[in-house]
Amino acid sequence: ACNSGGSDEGSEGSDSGEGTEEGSEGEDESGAEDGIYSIEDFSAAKTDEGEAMDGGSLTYGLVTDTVFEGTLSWNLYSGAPDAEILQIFDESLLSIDENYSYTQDGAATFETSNENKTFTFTIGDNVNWHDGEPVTAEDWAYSYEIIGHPDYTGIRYDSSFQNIEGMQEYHAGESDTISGIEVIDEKTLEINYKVASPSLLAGGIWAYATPKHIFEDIPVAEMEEADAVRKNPIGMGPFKVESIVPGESVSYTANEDYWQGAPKLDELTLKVVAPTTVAQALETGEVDIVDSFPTDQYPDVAETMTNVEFLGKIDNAYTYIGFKLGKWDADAGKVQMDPDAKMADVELRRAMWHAVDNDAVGERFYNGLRWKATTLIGPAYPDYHNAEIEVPAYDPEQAKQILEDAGYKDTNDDGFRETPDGEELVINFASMSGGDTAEPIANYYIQAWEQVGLKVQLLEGRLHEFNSFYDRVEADDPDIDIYQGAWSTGSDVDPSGLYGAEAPFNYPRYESEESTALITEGNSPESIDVAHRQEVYKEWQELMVKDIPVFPTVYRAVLSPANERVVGYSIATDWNYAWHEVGVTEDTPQTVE
Amino acid sequence: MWKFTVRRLFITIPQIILLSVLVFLMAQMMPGDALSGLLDPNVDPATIAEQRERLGLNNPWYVQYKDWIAGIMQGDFGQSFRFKMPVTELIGQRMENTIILSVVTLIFTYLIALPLGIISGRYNDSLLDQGISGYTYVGFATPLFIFALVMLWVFGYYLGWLPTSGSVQPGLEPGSFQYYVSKFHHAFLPGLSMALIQVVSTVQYLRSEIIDTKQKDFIITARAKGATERRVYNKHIFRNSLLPIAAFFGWEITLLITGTVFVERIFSYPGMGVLFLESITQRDFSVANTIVLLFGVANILGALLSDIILSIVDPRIRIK
Amino acid sequence: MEIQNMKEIEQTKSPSTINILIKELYRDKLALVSLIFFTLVTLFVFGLSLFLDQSEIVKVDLFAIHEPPSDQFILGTDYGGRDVFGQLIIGTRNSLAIGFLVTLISGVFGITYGLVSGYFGGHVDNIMMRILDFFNVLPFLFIIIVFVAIVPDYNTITFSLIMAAFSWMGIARLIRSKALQEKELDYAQASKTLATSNLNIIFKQVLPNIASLIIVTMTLNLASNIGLESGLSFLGFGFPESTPSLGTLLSYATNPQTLEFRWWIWVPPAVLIFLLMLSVRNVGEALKRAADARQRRG
Amino acid sequence: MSKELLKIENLKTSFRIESEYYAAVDDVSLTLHKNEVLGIVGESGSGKSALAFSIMRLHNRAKIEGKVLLNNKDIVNMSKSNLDQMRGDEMAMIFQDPLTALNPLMPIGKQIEEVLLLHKKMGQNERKIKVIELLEMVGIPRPKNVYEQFPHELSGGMRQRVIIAIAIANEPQLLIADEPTTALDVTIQAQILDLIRDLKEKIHAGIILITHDLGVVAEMADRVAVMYAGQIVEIAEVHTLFENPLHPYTKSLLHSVPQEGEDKLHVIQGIVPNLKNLPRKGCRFAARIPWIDESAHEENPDLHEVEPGHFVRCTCYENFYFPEEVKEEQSNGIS
Amino acid sequence: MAFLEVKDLKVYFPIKGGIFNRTVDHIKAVDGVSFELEEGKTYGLVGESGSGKSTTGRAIIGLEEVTGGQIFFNGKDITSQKSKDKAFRKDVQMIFQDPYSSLNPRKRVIDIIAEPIRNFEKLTKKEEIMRVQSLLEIVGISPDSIYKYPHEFSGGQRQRIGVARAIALKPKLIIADEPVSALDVSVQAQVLNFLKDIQSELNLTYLFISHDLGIVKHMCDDISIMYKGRYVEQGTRNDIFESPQHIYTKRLIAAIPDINPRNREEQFNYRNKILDEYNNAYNDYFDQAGLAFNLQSISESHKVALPQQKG
Ligand SMILES: Nc1ncnc2c1ncn2[C@@H]1O[C@H](COP(=O)(O)OP(=O)(O)OP(=O)(O)O)[C@@H](O)[C@H]1O
Ligand SMILES: Nc1ncnc2c1ncn2[C@@H]1O[C@H](COP(=O)(O)OP(=O)(O)OP(=O)(O)O)[C@@H](O)[C@H]1O
Ligand SMILES: [Mg+2]
Ligand SMILES: [Mg+2]
Repeated sequence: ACNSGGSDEGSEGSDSGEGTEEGSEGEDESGAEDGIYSIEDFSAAKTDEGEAMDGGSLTYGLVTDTVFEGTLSWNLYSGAPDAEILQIFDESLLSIDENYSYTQDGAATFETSNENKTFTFTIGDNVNWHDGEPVTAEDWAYSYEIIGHPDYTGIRYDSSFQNIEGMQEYHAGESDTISGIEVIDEKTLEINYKVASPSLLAGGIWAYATPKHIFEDIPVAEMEEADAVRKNPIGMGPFKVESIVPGESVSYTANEDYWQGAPKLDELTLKVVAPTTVAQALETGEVDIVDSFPTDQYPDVAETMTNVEFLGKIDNAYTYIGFKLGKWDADAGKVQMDPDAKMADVELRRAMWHAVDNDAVGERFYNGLRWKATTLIGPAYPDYHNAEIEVPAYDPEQAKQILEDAGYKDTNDDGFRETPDGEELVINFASMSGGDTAEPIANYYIQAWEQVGLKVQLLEGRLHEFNSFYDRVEADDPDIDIYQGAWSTGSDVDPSGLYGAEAPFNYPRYESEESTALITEGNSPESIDVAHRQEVYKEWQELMVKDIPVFPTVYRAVLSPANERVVGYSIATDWNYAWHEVGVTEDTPQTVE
Repeated sequence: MWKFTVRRLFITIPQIILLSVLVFLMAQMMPGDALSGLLDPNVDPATIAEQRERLGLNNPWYVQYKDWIAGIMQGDFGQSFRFKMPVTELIGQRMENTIILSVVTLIFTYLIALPLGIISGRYNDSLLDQGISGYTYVGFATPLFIFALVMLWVFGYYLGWLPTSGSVQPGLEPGSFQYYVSKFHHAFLPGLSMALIQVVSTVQYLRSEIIDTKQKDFIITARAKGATERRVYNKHIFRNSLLPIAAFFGWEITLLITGTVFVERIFSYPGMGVLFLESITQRDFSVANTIVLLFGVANILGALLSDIILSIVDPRIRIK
Repeated sequence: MEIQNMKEIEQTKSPSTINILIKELYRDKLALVSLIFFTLVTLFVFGLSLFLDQSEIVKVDLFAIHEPPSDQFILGTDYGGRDVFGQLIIGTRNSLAIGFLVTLISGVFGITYGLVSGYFGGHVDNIMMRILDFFNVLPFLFIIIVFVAIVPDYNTITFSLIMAAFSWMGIARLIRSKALQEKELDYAQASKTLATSNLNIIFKQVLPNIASLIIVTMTLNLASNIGLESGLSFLGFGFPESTPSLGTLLSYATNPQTLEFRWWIWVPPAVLIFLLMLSVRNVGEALKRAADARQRRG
Repeated sequence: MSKELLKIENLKTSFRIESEYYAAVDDVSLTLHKNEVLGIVGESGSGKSALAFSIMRLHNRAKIEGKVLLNNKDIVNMSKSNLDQMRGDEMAMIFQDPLTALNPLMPIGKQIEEVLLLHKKMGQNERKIKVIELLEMVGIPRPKNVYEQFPHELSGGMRQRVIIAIAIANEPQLLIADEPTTALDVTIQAQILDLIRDLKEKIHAGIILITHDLGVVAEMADRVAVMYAGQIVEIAEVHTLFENPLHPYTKSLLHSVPQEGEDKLHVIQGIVPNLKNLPRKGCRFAARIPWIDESAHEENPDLHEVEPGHFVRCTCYENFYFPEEVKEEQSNGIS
Repeated sequence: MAFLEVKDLKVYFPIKGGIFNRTVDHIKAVDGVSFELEEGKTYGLVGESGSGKSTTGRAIIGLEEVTGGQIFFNGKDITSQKSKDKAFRKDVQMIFQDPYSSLNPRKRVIDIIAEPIRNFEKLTKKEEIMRVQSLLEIVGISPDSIYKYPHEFSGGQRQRIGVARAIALKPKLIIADEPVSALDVSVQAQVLNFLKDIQSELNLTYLFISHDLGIVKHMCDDISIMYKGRYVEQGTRNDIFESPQHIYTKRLIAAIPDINPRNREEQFNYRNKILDEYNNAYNDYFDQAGLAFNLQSISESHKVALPQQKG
C-alpha cells in the first residue's frame, strides 16, 4: 500500500508510520566538518544516561504547522499527526521486525495455512482494553466490518481488504457478514485471503482491534464524529488518554494493566509544536522528545543544543522529478502512454538527470541530511534496495552530449535547444510550495537545466500549493510537462500502487510490458520467497533507471531529538512503539544553559 | 432610541443577507465542491455523480443557496473534509480561544489606551505627552507581525516568562479554575502584543478628541461656573471625549479580527484565524467560508453595537 | 497701478495648493527629511532595479547559502543563496509599486464614488452609502486571502485590484462627507446660479477644495497599503516568492534561526518598512497641518 | 450706584502669535459700580471679548498684566482655587453663542445644578427646586421638562436663557454679557434684554454688556465705553455719548447706522487691523481717517477727561470733520 | 405684465422619520406666497429666522425644488428647473449672505468673476482680463488684485467681489440674501451704499432679504413681512413703517432697539404694550395652527393677513 505524501517535513502523511532501521551503529554524533552531516552519524536508539527513576512525566512534541485533526481511531484517521497520538495509547496486535515482517512477539501471534492464504491469529490472554474489557477476536473482526462497510468514508479500504474472501460482497452491501473472516473463539480469529501475496506478511494485515462494546451502537457513517473517537478514545496501549485539548495537546496516564507490564512513566503529554519554534521548545525543556525535527534547522543547533540527543534514521520516502508521458484513461481505468508527449524521448529525460547535482542539493540545502537518491526503492528497505545500480551522475557535459546526439540542438541561436524537429522546446515545470527550501530548489533545477541548454519554466511563474499541485498533476494538466513530487512509501515495497499501469497514482502515466510483468511478479505467491522477490525488485529498479519515467532526486533522514534525561526511547522500526519502556532519570528536563 | 435601534437593525439584515450571498458565491467560485474532499478518488465516478445529485449539487444556484441558508439556520455549516467533522463543532472549539484572545486583547487595549490617551490629551505638549506620542508614532510604523515575533522571542524564549504556543496547558479539567487561568496565561503574550500595536489608533484618537474638547465653548462655561480644573476634566472633557471611544468599541472588533490572524499564526494559538489560514491552504473551503461568514457577521454586529452604544451615550442621537 | 503693468501682476500670483503644501513641507523639517528620504528610496529602488536583473537576483546559488554580509553580498544571502540586498531593492520596488498602484486605484475610485454620492445626495447617496457600509463590514483581510487563493493566475495587476477592491471605502466616505459640506457652501450654490454644469462644479470647484484632503488621505493610505501588502505576503498570500517584496523578506523571520542568527535577512526590510511608513506618515501629517491652516485662513 | 464694584487699572492682555506676544487689550482702565450697566461697543476684533475674558481670567494662554479688582480682590494675581470660588459666585458670564456654550451631552438641569453644587451647600432636592425656580425666572416654559432635556432640543433663544440661568444662579455681583443677543432674532433679543434688565433690578449686579449694536447700548447702558484696537477711545454717560460723541471713531460708528432721511450711509475707510499689524505707536485710528492731518494726533494718545465722567483718547477729535460734509457744504455752496 | 411674478409659491422640505426613514411630514418652509416685482425697484423680504425668506429667494433662482405655485419672469413661466434656461440664468443673479463661503477659496479673483462670463461668452484671455478688471473697478477694488485669493480680502471687499460676479452678465434681477448681516456696521454701510449706487447705474431690480428692519427700511421701496412661511403683511415702506396693521409687524418694529437713549423708557413701554396686544389678539391674527391668514388688500399697495370677513 503506497500513498502520496508531502514534499517536505511533516506534510500530509499517510499510512501507519512504519519504517526500517538503517545505519544505526554510529554512536558518536559530534559535529561534522563544513557543517555537512550524514545519517551514518545518528543512532536510532537513545543512549541511556543513567537509571530511570520511578514514575515521572514526559512531554512529547508533535511537530506540525497545523493542528491535529483528532480522528483518534486507527480505522478512521487520515492525518499523520493523528497516528502519532494513536500509537501512544493503542497499538497493533502484531509486532514487526526491522524488515517490516510480522513477528510472534506482539499482543497476538499467528499461523498461516492453506498455501499462505489463511491466517489464524491468537490474542494474548492478558491483553485488555483500558476499561478492563478483554481484547477479543470479535473486536478485531469488527475493525474489518467497519472498514469494509458500505458507509465507510475513510481511506483504508484498499486492495489488501479486497483480497479477503467475501469482503467485496460485504462492501457492496450484498452480504451482512464477511465470509472470509471467522471468529473461532474469544481470542482466536481466522482470515481467509483470495490470493496469497508477500505483501500480507509485510504490513498487509489490518492488525488493529476496535473496542466493539463501545462502538457497537454507533452507525459507521457517524463514527468519525463520535465522542469515542474524538473526546475519550480508548485503546490497549501502554498509556490511556486522560484528556484532549482539540488540535493542541493530549494528556496520557500510565495503563497499569498493560499486557507487557506497567509503564515506567506516570504521565505523558503530547503537544503540537510548530516547526518554527521547535528548537526553542527543546532547548528550554518545554518538550522532551519531538517526533521529527526539521532537518534544515539542524546545523544551527547541532553544537548548541547540548541537552538533547538527536536520534536519526532513514525515512521511507523520496523526492523525484516526474515526466508526463501520457494520460489517465478513466474509462479503461489505466494509463495511456502518449508517444508524442513532449518528454517522450528517454534521452532527453536522461540528459536532464545528468544535468542536476542532487548531492549538492542535499548538502547545501539539507546539510547532508538529504542525499542523492538512486532508485525508486530506497535504502529504508535494506533487503530490496539495489545499491549497485549505476545511475546517471551529475555531468553537464555528458548531458549536453546526450542532447546533441539525440538531435536537441540550438538551431536559432537563442541559447536554448530546439527539438530534433527544430521546434522551440519549452518545458513546463510544476512544483509545490511548502517549507523555506521549496522555491530555491525548484529554481536550482531550472537553472541547472538551463545550463545544458534546456528552457524550463516554472508553471505560472510560481509554486503551487500542495493540494492544487496534486490535483493538477493528477488531472494530467496539459500545461505540466514535468513536476517535482515526493512519495512516502508504506511498509511494503510493492510499487504497483505508484507505477502499476492501473494505478491512478501513476502520475507520469508510464507503462511498459516489462515493468508490468515485474510488478506483477513481485507480488505473486512465488515472491513470498524473499530472495526471489528481491531479485524481481532489483530488476525493476534497473528498468526504472533505464526507462526513467521519473527520477528520484533525494532520500531523506528523520531526526528525532530526545532530552538527555529520557531513557528507553528509540525510533527504530522494531522498537514497536514500546512506550512502556520509556522513562526519565530526573524530575525536570535538562536545559541549555 | 428604540426607533433608532430598530431602524439600525433593519439595515443589518440586508447586510447579513448580502454577506451570505457573497460567501456563497465565493464558495461556488472555489475549485471543487463538498464532495471532492469527501470521497475517495478511487470511488467509481458514477457513484460520485449519484452523490452529487443526492446532495443537490446539480441544482440551480438559488436552490443551492436556499438549501445552504436553511442548513445554516439549523446550525449546519457543512462538513469539514479535513477534520471529518461538522464545521459547527470544529469552529466551536476554536471560537472559544479566539474570543478569549480578543477579550484579553481588548482588556489590555483599554487598560493601556485610556490612561495614555488621557494623559497625553490632558497634558498635551508636555514631556509626558511627547513620550506617549513618540510611542504611538513608532507603533504606527511597526508592523504587528514583526512586533509579535520579537515579543515571542524575547518574552517566550529568551526570558521564558510566558508560554509560546497553544491555548491552554495540557491536562487541565475544562471549566476548572486552573483551566481558565491557564487559558488567560496563554493568551497573555499574544493579546499584549496585539494590544500594544492596536492601542495606537485609540490613543491618538482619544488625545485629539480631548484636545478638541478642551477648546470647546462649553468648557469655558464650566470654568466660568467656577469648576476646578479637576472637575472640568472629569465631568466635562473626559466624559465627552470618552463617549466616542465607547462607540469605537464595536469597530474595535474589526481590528481585532484582522489582528488575530497574525498573532494566532505567530504564537501557534489555535483560534479561528489560524484555522482559516489552514483551511485555505488545505482547501477545506467549507470551513474557510464559514469563518468568513462568521467574521463578517461579527463585523456587522460590531458596527451595530457601535451605533447602538453611540445612540445610548449621545443624547443627540438618542432622542431622534 | 493700472491695467498696463499686467506682467507685474502675473508675478505676484498667489500660491497654488501644491505650492502651499510644498511650502509647509519646507517649513516642517522632519517632514522634509522624510519626503527626501522617501523620494530617494523610491528613486533609488526604481532606478537601481532598472539595472538589476530580477532573474539574476532570485537565482539560486547552492554555494552561497546563508552567507553573512560581505563585500560580495552587502547584506548577505538567504537560504537559497540569493543576494538579500538585491532582493531588498527589488522587494522595496515591488512593495512600493503595489502600494502606489493600490492607492491610486482605490483612490480614484473612492474619490469619484464619494464625490458623486456626496454631491448628488438624496437617494443616490443613500444607496451608495449602504453599499459602502456593506463593504466596510466585510472582513476584508479574509476575503482578500480567499480571492488570492482562488484566482488562479494572479499577478501584480490582479493582486492590486483585489486589494483595491477592499480599500476604497475610507477615502470615499471622507470625500463624500466633505463633498456634502462643500456643496452646501455658498460658492457651490453660486456656481449653480451661474449656469455652471454639475460636472464642472464637482470637478472644477469642489474637487480643488478637497484636493489637500485627498493628497493627505492618499498619502496615509499609501502607508497602510504598503503595510497591508507586507502583511499579506507575510501570511503567504501576497506575491509569490519569485517576486520578492518587503513582506516576503520579512516573513523569513518566522524561522527562529533566521530571527536569531541571520539578522541580515530580516532586519533591513523591517527597518526599511518602518522608515518608509514613518516617512510617509510624517509627510502626510505635515500635509494635513498645511491643509488645516489653509482652511482656517480661507 | 455709588459703590465701586470693579476697578480695572492698566489692564494689558497679550496673546502669543508665533513666539511673540501681542496685546489685544492694551492699557484699559475702567470702573464699574454696583447696579450699573456698562456698555462696551466696537467693531469686531477690537478686543471686547478679550477684555471680558481677562476680567474672569478665562484665557487659557494669555499674558495678563495690570490690575483687575473685584470688591478689592485682585483677580489677576489670585490663586487658582480662590479664583474658582469667585467664578460663578461673585462674577458670572453670559456667552455669545448659545449653540456651543452648553455641554451637548449633559442634561440642562445638571448643567445649572453644577454651579449651585460648586458654591452652595444644598441637598440634591433643594438644588433641583432651585434650578426649576431659576428656569422659571428666566422665562422658560415647562421648566420641569426642560430640566431633563438636552441642549439640542432647545431653540437658540431658550438656550441663551439657560446660560443666563447659570450665570445668575448664585446672584453674582458682577455679570459680564458678551454679545448675548447677537445670534438671536430681534424679537428674541428684545426679550433677552428685558430679562437682563429685570435681573439687574433683582440682584443689583454690576453688568458689563458687550455688543456691537449701538441700539442695544442705547437701550441698556448707563455708561458706554467705545473700544478700538484694544483700547478704550471714549467713555461717557450714555446720553452724553450719543448726544455729544467726540472721538472720530464714535462719531463714525454712529454715522454708519441707517437712519431716517439719510440716503447715504457713512463708511469708515479701511478695516480693523489684525493683532499683529496693530499700530502700537500714535493714534491707532489715524490710518482710517487719513484726511485728518497727522499733526492733529497726539504722539502718545491718552484718555483726556473733557468733562466730568467723559473721557476721550487722542487729540484728533478736536478738529474732526467728515469728508462728505465738506463736499456737501461745497456743493451746497455752489447751488 | 409684471417683471417677476410669484404666484402661490410653496416649498416643502420632507421630514424623514420612522423606522424606514420615510417621509413622515413636511416642513412648510414657504407656504403660499405671492408677490410681484417692478423693474428697477428694491423689494424687501423681512422676517425672523426660519420664516422662509431665503427659501423663497432660492426657489426663485432655482436652488430649491418648488413644491407648488408658479413663478413668472418677464411673463415666462420659469417654475420648473428645466425652464430655467440660460437666458434666465443670465438675467437673474444672487448675492449670498456669507462673504467667506460664497467665494471659492481655491480660486483666484479672476476665476471667480470670470466664471459666469466663461459660461456664456467666448472671450480671449486678454478680453477676459480686461472685463474682470473693469468689473473690479466698478465695485471699487483695485484691478490689479485679479490674481489674489479671496482670503486676502476683508469681508466687505469679498462681498463686493461677490457683487462683481453677480453683475458680470448684466443681470436684470439680483436676489440679495442678507448681503450685509455678516458684516460689521461700518462695513455694512459700505456695501449698502454700493448696492444703491449700482442699482441706478445698471437699472437693477433687487429682491432684498434681511431680518434687520432698519436696513430694509433704508434700502427698500416695497416690503413684505414673512412669518412661518407665509406673508403677514405687504406694502410700501411707508405702509409698513408708518401704519403697520398686523400685530406681528408691529411687534417686529417695536423690537428694534432705539438708538436714542432718551427714548428708552418710552420704547420699553411701547414694546410691552405691543407685546400685551400680541398676546391678547394672537387668535385674531393667526389661525389654529398658528399660521397667518391669506392676505387682504386694505389699500392699493397695502395688504395684510387678516381673517376672511365672515358675512
Ligand atoms: N486666543 C487668542 N489668540 C490669539 N489672538 C486672539 C485670541 N483671542 C483673540 N485674539 C485676537 O485679539 C483681537 C481681539 O479679539 P476679540 O475676540 O476680543 O474681539 P471682539 O471685539 O470680541 O470681536 P467680536 O465682535 O468679533 O467678538 C482680535 O484681533 C483677535 O484676532
Ligand atoms: N434643505 C432644507 N431641508 C430641510 N429644511 C430646510 C431646508 N432649508 C430650509 N429648511 C427649513 O425651512 C425653514 C425656512 O428656512 P429659511 O432658510 O428659508 O429661513 P430664513 O427666513 O431664511 O431664516 P434665516 O434668517 O435664518 O436665514 C426653516 O425652518 C428651515 O429649517
Ligand atoms: Mg467677541
Ligand atoms: Mg436665510
